[in-house]
Amino acid sequence: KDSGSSDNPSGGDSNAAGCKTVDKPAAASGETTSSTSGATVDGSALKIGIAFDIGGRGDASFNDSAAAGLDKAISDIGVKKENTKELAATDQESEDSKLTRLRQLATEGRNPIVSVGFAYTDATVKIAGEFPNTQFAVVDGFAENAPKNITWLGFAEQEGSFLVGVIAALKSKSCTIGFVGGVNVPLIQKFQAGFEQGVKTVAPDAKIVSKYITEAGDLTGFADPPKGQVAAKGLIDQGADVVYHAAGASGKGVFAAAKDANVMAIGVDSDQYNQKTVADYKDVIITSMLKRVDVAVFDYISAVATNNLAGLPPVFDLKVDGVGYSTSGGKIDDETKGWVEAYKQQIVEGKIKVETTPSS
Amino acid sequence: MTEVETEAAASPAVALNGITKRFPGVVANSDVHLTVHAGEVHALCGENGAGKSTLMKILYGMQPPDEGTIEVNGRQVAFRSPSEAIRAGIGMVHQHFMLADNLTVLENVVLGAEGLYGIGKGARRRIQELAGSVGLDLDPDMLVERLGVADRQRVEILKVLFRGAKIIILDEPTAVLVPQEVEDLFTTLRTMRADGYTFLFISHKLDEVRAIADSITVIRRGTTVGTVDPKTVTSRQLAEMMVGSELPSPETRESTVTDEVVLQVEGLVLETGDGRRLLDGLDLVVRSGEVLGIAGVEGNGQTELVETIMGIRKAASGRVSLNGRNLTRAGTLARREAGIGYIPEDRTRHGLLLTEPLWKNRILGYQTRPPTARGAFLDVAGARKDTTRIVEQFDVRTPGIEVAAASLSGGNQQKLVVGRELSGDPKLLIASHPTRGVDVGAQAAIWDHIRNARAAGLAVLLVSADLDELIGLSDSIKVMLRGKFVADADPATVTPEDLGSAMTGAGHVDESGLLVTGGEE
Amino acid sequence: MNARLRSSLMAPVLAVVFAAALCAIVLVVSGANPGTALGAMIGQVGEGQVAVDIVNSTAIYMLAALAAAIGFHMNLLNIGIEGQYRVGALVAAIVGGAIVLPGILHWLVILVVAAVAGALWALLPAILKVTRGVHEVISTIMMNAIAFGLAAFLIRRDQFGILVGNNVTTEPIPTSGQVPGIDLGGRGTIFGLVFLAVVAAAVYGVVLNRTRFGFELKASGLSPTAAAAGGVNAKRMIMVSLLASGAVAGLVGMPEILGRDHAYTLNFASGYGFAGIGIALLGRNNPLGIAFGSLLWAFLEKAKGALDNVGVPKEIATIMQGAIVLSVVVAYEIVKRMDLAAEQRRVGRATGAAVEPEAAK
Amino acid sequence: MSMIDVQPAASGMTMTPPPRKRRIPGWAVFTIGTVAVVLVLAMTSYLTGQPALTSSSTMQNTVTLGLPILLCGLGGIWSERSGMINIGLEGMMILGTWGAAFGGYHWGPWMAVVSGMICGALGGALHALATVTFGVNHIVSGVAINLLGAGVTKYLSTLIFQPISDNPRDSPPIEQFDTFSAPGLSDWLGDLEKDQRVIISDVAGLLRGLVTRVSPMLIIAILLVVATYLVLWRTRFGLRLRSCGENPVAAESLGVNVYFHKYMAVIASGALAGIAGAALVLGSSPSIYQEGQTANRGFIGLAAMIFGNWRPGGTLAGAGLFGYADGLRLSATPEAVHALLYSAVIVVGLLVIWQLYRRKWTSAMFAAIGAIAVYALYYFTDELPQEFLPYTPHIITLVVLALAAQRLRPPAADGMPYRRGEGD
Ligand SMILES: Nc1ncnc2c1ncn2[C@@H]1O[C@H](COP(=O)(O)OP(=O)(O)OP(=O)(O)O)[C@@H](O)[C@H]1O
Ligand SMILES: Nc1ncnc2c1ncn2[C@@H]1O[C@H](COP(=O)(O)OP(=O)(O)OP(=O)(O)O)[C@@H](O)[C@H]1O
Ligand SMILES: [Mg+2]
Ligand SMILES: [Mg+2]
Repeated sequence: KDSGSSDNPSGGDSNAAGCKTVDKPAAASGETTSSTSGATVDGSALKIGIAFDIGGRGDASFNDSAAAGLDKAISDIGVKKENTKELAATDQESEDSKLTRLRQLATEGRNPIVSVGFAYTDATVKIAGEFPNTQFAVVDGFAENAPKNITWLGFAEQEGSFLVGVIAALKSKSCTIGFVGGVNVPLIQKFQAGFEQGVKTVAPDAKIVSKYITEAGDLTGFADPPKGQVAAKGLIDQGADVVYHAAGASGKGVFAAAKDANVMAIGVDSDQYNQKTVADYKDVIITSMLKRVDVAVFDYISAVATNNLAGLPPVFDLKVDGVGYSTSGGKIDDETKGWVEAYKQQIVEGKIKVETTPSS
Repeated sequence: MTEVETEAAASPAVALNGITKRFPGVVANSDVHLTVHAGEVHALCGENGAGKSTLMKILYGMQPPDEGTIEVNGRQVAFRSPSEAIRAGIGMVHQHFMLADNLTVLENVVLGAEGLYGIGKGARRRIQELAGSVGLDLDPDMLVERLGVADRQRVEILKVLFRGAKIIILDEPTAVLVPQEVEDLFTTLRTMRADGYTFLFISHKLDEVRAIADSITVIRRGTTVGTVDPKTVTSRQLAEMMVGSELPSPETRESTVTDEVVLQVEGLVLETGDGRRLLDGLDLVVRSGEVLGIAGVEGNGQTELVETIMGIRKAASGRVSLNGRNLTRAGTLARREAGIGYIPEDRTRHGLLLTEPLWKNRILGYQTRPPTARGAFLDVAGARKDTTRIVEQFDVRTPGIEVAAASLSGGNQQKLVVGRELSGDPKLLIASHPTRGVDVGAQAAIWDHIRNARAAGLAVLLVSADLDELIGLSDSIKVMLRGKFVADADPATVTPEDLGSAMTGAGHVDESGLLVTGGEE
Repeated sequence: MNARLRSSLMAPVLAVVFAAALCAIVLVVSGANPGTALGAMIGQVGEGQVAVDIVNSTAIYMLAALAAAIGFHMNLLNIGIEGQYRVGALVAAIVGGAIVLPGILHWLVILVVAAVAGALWALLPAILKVTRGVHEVISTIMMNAIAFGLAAFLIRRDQFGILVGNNVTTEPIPTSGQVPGIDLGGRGTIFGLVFLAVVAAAVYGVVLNRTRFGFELKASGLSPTAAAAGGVNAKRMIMVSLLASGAVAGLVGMPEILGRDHAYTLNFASGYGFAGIGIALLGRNNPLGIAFGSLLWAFLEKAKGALDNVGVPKEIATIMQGAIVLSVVVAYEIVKRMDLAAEQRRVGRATGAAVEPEAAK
Repeated sequence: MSMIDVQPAASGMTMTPPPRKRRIPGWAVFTIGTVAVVLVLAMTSYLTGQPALTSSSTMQNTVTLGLPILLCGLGGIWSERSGMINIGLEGMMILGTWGAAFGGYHWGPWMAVVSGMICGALGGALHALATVTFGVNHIVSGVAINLLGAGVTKYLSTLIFQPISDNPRDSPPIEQFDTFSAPGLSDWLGDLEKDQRVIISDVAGLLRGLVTRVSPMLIIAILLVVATYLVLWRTRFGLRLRSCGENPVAAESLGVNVYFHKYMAVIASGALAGIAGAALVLGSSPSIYQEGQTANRGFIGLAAMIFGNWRPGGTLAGAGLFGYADGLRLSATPEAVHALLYSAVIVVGLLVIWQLYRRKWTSAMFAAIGAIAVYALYYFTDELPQEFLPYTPHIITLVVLALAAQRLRPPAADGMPYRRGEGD
């Protein structure tokens, strides 16, 4: 019988000293701006509709994060729960199911309507045209020449990923760092690009190995923990001792592989250290890249309530805390934090521009 | 078992009393009475569809009777499944082989009777013990698909013996056998009869029935007409009991053979994937107005010859021409269009689309020409009209041309196929077992049609296992053995026995290749 | 013929009763009122553009089901429709976006490209089946998976993909290549290619029942041996029918792409192929049956959204689809058996295969 | 009149059947095949410098990913050997994943297997009811069961798991099996593997993958392979079951209860698919039911079964192929997958030699051209397009089938409708 691995996940089996890093950047100065100011907002008149992506509320990920934004609006700015309506997409549905869903919300007089996921982009463009007096927002969406009543809630995932890349470079002993992507699509490539850039910026010599579970079009890559585990294990076998994943539910397998091999892992989207389903592996999760869909949704609702859509940021990036990193679990020491904050400052100030497509 | 045997002397082995069995629309058996004594071979005769098989299936527990009682060895029984019949000592060899090709001989034999000797060594030993008594000499671990018909028949009997059956039903066991094989089978049966086995024997071949049976029961239209003694009854009388009319004969009288060569086959070779020769350099000529008969034990290449001439199989070498036109490279459809009609040996597998209505079956093989087609389109009206003609002209008993072919009886299906293949003025008719499994009435009708077409100049290549038919219809006969023609025979002089021995390679031929008739010595 | 009419009506009626009963049980067990649920679903048809969506989906399902039915006639199970329509749609979108031709010609070319691409994706399984005897089920399952690979490869940004927001699409098809629909204003737009499905079904019906090709196809399926003896070239028929099936499958994505999306995107819907197989079997491979089956399927698919409104879990709709498929086929089976017995009774009476006991005496 | 004797009579009465080729027993074929595969991989690994091809971790991945496929494939064998096509394996497997999560959550991993099995068997029973009793087309019923499986589990997990896991698509994690290693053996093999000696290290690597951190699931699966073989080919029940798939009318005429055996077979098939679902759940970390997690593995299982010629050993090989290829491309570098092309060259090269030996010149020539083409592909490229890598096993399957399909033999009555008392 095998004993469970219980050693402290401080690094791989190598006694390597870690990466050769560049000089530590100057310490961060000043505070970053916070998104919404303290002005009181009254949302009690809003009838909000929200169209979730596959999974809907309770998926412990993307949709839940959007739901949290809505919940915050209910608790903080007086949106009435009975005035909200949630609908969710199903597997393999066709475009007109999305159209119907949005149209139903719009016909019922919901305003604003938030669609969650870039798959809603085209549908929202179409429906926004049909209902010019209703406000729409699409999380992760973007299209050129869209109607004026659509707000794109885009994120600078690459910037958040850059920061966890910095952490990975500093934490790695073997100086080999892994990335597991769920499905090889542009959105996930943004995570990979920022992460790689972050690692390389700190440790130009670091080796980065990455793997996608499936290719574009085959969404099972986001829902296959065994394959996530095998992929992560492969990267670990290739020497990686920090593995970052952007693989949805398959990420559970990535954590499992990290725990098995006693290496470090980095979560994604929400603070996975605190997530129930991966509680068994929390001690290997050193940080998570946060994508604050909740912040975006909440800010958007507030902006609609105050009729100040122009005040919303064009993308939710580091500057507005639309992305970030988590420190739960106490694996990020002050030294590391210093590095990260310094880079954050540089990105916010525009000194570093983070790429959205991987170099390789 | 032993106590049953002693008891058997007193009570009959099988007594069926007042059996009635109805199927939707048909009364297959009505008030049948049949008594079979222990240790006898009891034959059952009757037209197609008379209800013989049904009666036997009832006795074997495959179908429950609607009325009537069954007694086995004096004890009344009511079988709900074949396994109960088997337990009572009854075995049945079915009209159609009941073997699984992809299982071994051993597996086929022990199936359902694994309890007796297990499925391993014990069973193998038992099979080897029994194999001798049915003349079977092969490895029990051989796959059945590799066996020829006669061996399959033996495996069927072996199955019955293996189960310790004392009362054995044989439903048309000789339909696929040649005279010598039939004789071998009869020898086996006689030996076994002496050992105390009881047989119920079904056959359409009345001579055979008289040769083997101790008593004969005739069934007509589902009911027993009477039981007769084979020593006193003639075949003609038997036939009259069966159908109430005279036994027809296939004789062809005056020759209509002309000089005009219709079919010419030269050096035809057909090979299996691994290079074995199924057809080994065959030459033949059929002239206008001539019927050329091919005799041979099943499995010696007749099927392959016919299918190669039809283009269903691809010859390795050789030449086939029709009226001087080279058809060697043509496909089946082109050959049919060139004027070949084809009555396949197995109408249900090769001749008909069973679930389709009759008029659609008329189109099969004629999908490119009038009256059933116009260009790329079917001529539905034409097909219907011509089907009606066939139904009338060939006396196909059916309520209409819209019924599925499957709901016709076998004989009527065959008449439909013959009618279709004689439509469209063929120059050559290839007829494989044209009357197999067909009752005497329909048989005579089919013979008449072939004879008339021949008189009108049709060339016919006839393959048949029924040697009387072959001798009666043909103008000349070729004997086939292992893919070669080994002898020619003159139907005017040859006897079925001579032909039979030539078919197994025991015959003698003179230097011109003609079979020497009048016995082997 | 009266009996025929009666029995052909009886199957669907029995099926609907069967299916309704099954679904009602499922609903009641889950604590919902079947009446409310059904009412909500039917009510949904009147909402917004749902009715039009149903029509549009029906057309798509019909194409998929026709593709499956062509194979079924020859006892070929083309599981590969899924991959064939994906490849057909992608290649057609790429070609359509790359060329400009005047009006009708443009989208005709796109349709032909889609059909050819779909057929080509069926070519390998067809060749393997004919030359090597590879079972088409396994080869098409493999081809479905590989189609995803091909799609991912072709839509790469260094191939034919362009990035739009977080999505990747092909070059949009210019207006000349877009098929105009019937605009019903607030009710939505019926895809122009709905008529493609209708035409396809009609052509299918005629070809199958009225032409030599259709006859040979059916004959090969019913009895390969009899077909061979009747001069049908089995290998050719396998090739032709699999390719034809693939070609029709290639068209499955076209109504959406030419009528609405004007490009192939990462969101391209999947699952039509499997639905098509189910519907073809529901419709007994018969064009009218397929049309009705598609309509039923589309209704369930589009109206199930309404279940959320009345507090019934939407998953019930999937259960209902399964239950309906099962109950419909069971009903067909029962009616078929009754029919057969009736026909044999008829034949038996007409031919007097055996006389009644009284008459025997 | 001189008489010429015709050939003497044949020993039998009919044409003698072709001389029987000696049938090599299945286990021998399997062993030889395994050895050959290992040798080819070892050679490739040595010649291309890609130890990943034969590493213990690759072997473990093969096991992880291949197990559910193997179990599904076994399910397929049971059903199809009795003549029932089971395209509903995917749906039954989905039911199995749900059942396993439910049972596992309440009563631990062993009950996860049992309850997965029961749920799968229920799916099988439904399939049997529709196809055997009502005579529904096997494929329609299978398609319906796939729909039902997905629908029912979604529904049930909303109902039962969501309150515990706060997520309608996930179950709460369940306890996993403890894994076992053969301590001395595993380490010794590990040392051998590290030595990088030709063949020895390769074999050691593969073996080590099999004896290190073994889950009871693997042992169950291996036992089920053996049990499937023994039951189907060595017992009377199995003989009867197979006879239903070859010639049900004959079986019926010998007193075999065909309906009963078909029912048993299809239910067993569903049970195995359910165990496959359990294997998938227990093989994931954390072990949970998760919507969509089967990801068409049921269909792949069916493919593995056909690949394996409807036999357990062959199915094992097929599942191994899928597990290996998928595991390799997920865990190894693209170069390692590329090296498989080299294996292909070796295999085709061997084929050339074989064809030359059999004096089949044209086949040899075609094979040689193929070998050169594949070698050229290997030589001139460094990586295969990554989009196609996930489909490596699918492509390999197609190639293998193209080369060997003629040897496959489905049960004669597979998929045929059968009704009691309707044969003649
Ligand atoms: N399963 C069945 N269902 C309905 N009718 C049947 C069935 N089996 C047989 N019959 C009917 O019973 C009649 C007798 O059939 P049976 O097979 O017993 O004839 P037979 O005497 O054996 O004829 P043959 O010489 O052709 O073997 C047939 O005409 C047929 O109408
Ligand atoms: N399975 C069946 N169910 C119902 N009726 C049947 C069945 N099989 C045959 N019949 C009926 O039996 C009649 C004759 O069929 P059958 O094939 O038994 O005739 P047959 O005279 O025995 O022919 P053959 O000996 O050439 O097979 C037909 O009218 C048909 O309606
Ligand atoms: Mg009969
Ligand atoms: Mg009979």
